[in-house]
Amino acid sequence: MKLTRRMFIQGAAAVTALMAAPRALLAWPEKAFKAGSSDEVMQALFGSADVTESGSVVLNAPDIAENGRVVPISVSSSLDGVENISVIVVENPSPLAASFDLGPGASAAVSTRIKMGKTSNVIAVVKADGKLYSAQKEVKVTIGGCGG
Amino acid sequence: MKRILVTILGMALVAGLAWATPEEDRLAFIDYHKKRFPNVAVEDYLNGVYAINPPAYQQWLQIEEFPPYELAMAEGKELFETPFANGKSYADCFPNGGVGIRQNYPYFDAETGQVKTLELEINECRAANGEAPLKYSKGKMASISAYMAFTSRGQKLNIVIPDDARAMAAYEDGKAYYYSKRGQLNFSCADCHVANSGMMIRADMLSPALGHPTHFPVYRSKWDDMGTLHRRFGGCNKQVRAVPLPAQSEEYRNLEYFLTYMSNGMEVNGPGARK
Amino acid sequence: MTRKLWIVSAATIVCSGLNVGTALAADQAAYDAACKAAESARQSAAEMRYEWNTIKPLIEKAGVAAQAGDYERAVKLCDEARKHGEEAIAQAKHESEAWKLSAVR
Amino acid sequence: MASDIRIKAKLTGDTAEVKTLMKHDMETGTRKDKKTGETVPAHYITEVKCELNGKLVMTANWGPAVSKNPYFAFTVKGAKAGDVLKVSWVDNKGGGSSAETTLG
Repeated sequence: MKLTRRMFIQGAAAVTALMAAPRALLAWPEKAFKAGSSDEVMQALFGSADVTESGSVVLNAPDIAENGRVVPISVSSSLDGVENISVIVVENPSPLAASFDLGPGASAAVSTRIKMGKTSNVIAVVKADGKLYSAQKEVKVTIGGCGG
Repeated sequence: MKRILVTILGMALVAGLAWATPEEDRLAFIDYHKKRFPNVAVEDYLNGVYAINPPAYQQWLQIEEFPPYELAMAEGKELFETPFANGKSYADCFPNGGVGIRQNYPYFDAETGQVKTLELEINECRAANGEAPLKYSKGKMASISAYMAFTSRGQKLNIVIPDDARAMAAYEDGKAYYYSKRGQLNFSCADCHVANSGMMIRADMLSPALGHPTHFPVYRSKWDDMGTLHRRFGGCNKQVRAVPLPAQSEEYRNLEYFLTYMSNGMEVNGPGARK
Repeated sequence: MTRKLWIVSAATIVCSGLNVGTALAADQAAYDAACKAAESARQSAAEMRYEWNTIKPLIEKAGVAAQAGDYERAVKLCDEARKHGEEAIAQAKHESEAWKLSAVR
Repeated sequence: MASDIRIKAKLTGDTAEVKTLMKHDMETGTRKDKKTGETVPAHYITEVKCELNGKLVMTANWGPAVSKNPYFAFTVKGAKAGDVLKVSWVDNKGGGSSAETTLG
């Protein structure tokens, strides 16, 4: 891949952010949670939206959510040096749902349950060795209320 | 004359159909489900709709990893074990200290001539010990009921209809409620959960009737909360645009009596998690 | 018993207490009559445990319309509410026998 | 209240599988109260910290899109029987809670 000037700047910005303060010590990333698009979320979290889709990131989410209020999501990765795992729901008003900072003792595997307002792509972003990798999946949300 | 005779014959026929014994009803109920869902084992119905909906079953298993009802169960255990102001506790009100008894509810109480449910007796226990009653549909009542159901998991439902005309009348009353159409939509409980179980109603699959009472109370994602069986009855009534009856009304208790008898012999699996 | 009394008196207030002297007496009277009939049908259905949850909202809407002086609409809504009540009563009567035919056997 | 945070931990070799369930409304700030019609203010967990013997293993930063009564599972390496695992959360209103379990 050719290194363009823009990518270099983004990379440099990411490095600066990293050097300024390790994420684990930072306060709650308010800017990322207020961001309106997945790119803005990544910019706010990592100082870069330069992300590569990777088979080393495994996102487990249902094809059709039984109920958009409680959608089980799990993300794991076989990559080394995973520092952060973030879950972005593109169509949610605030796309960032959760962002996990991993310390040295943590395996790259997290599960949680999230709210989805409507059918949307869900993106799992993994930051490993300073680079961003992702996996995504569309989760269909049908709103009902007669079930059970 | 001939016409009157035909009418009488017709009435006798209709009446005859309702005269089946509860046990005949139950066996017919199981038979119906076996034919409707040939690939589902009878004991699997304790998982409700998840017995017949594999994709939803997968998500349910993930929820069951740490089901939200465990918070209510923990609260219920704490409440159950906390003595009343007079020093007594729930354990003093129930057989076997209230542990592992869910499978015997509801039952017919010969003294009062009424069907007694577990939730009703929880409040009777409170009243007997000078405590204010709890609301029947959710909250602390659902938590205590959830804990008591949990201590009974694996026990088989053992609903008894004694040789007492009043008990039989209560059963028949519950059965009539179950099969009677009501509300603006003109649906009975059975129209959705017997005749159309497994069908989609908008985005939801209608759950089968067999095993319905095994897994209550439930944490329903739709409610974001726990609810008792009678809360669900009320919800179903509202969905067909009927005014729901109060939780623990005589009609709902009789309905529970009938419906639970239909699942006799199945394991208690409450509390449950539903969408 | 007391609860029932309360419901009846509340209904009376809803039906007639709001619009004294705001419009023509005939319209008010027509609304009162229509509303009373609706309320009575609703109560009969409720006693049979067959009330539809559509009835009360219609009566409430009628009350709002009447308060705004739109008696024509108020009467229409009350008539509809009464029809729902009557249908619920008919449903109760019909189902008292008809349910037996749909029971699993 | 003892039931604020529930923790289940399973130790296999030196790996601990940890599952947690926290009691919290996770209000988005957009929901309207059914009775009053007023908007219910946002109230959600913002940060969950997981520590093993006092050492930070993981921090979860959450927004209001995490479901009510949040579930959170993760895996810790290099753990052994007797280690103390602590989970604590704070919310956007300054509330908080914590719970501990001993691996075994």
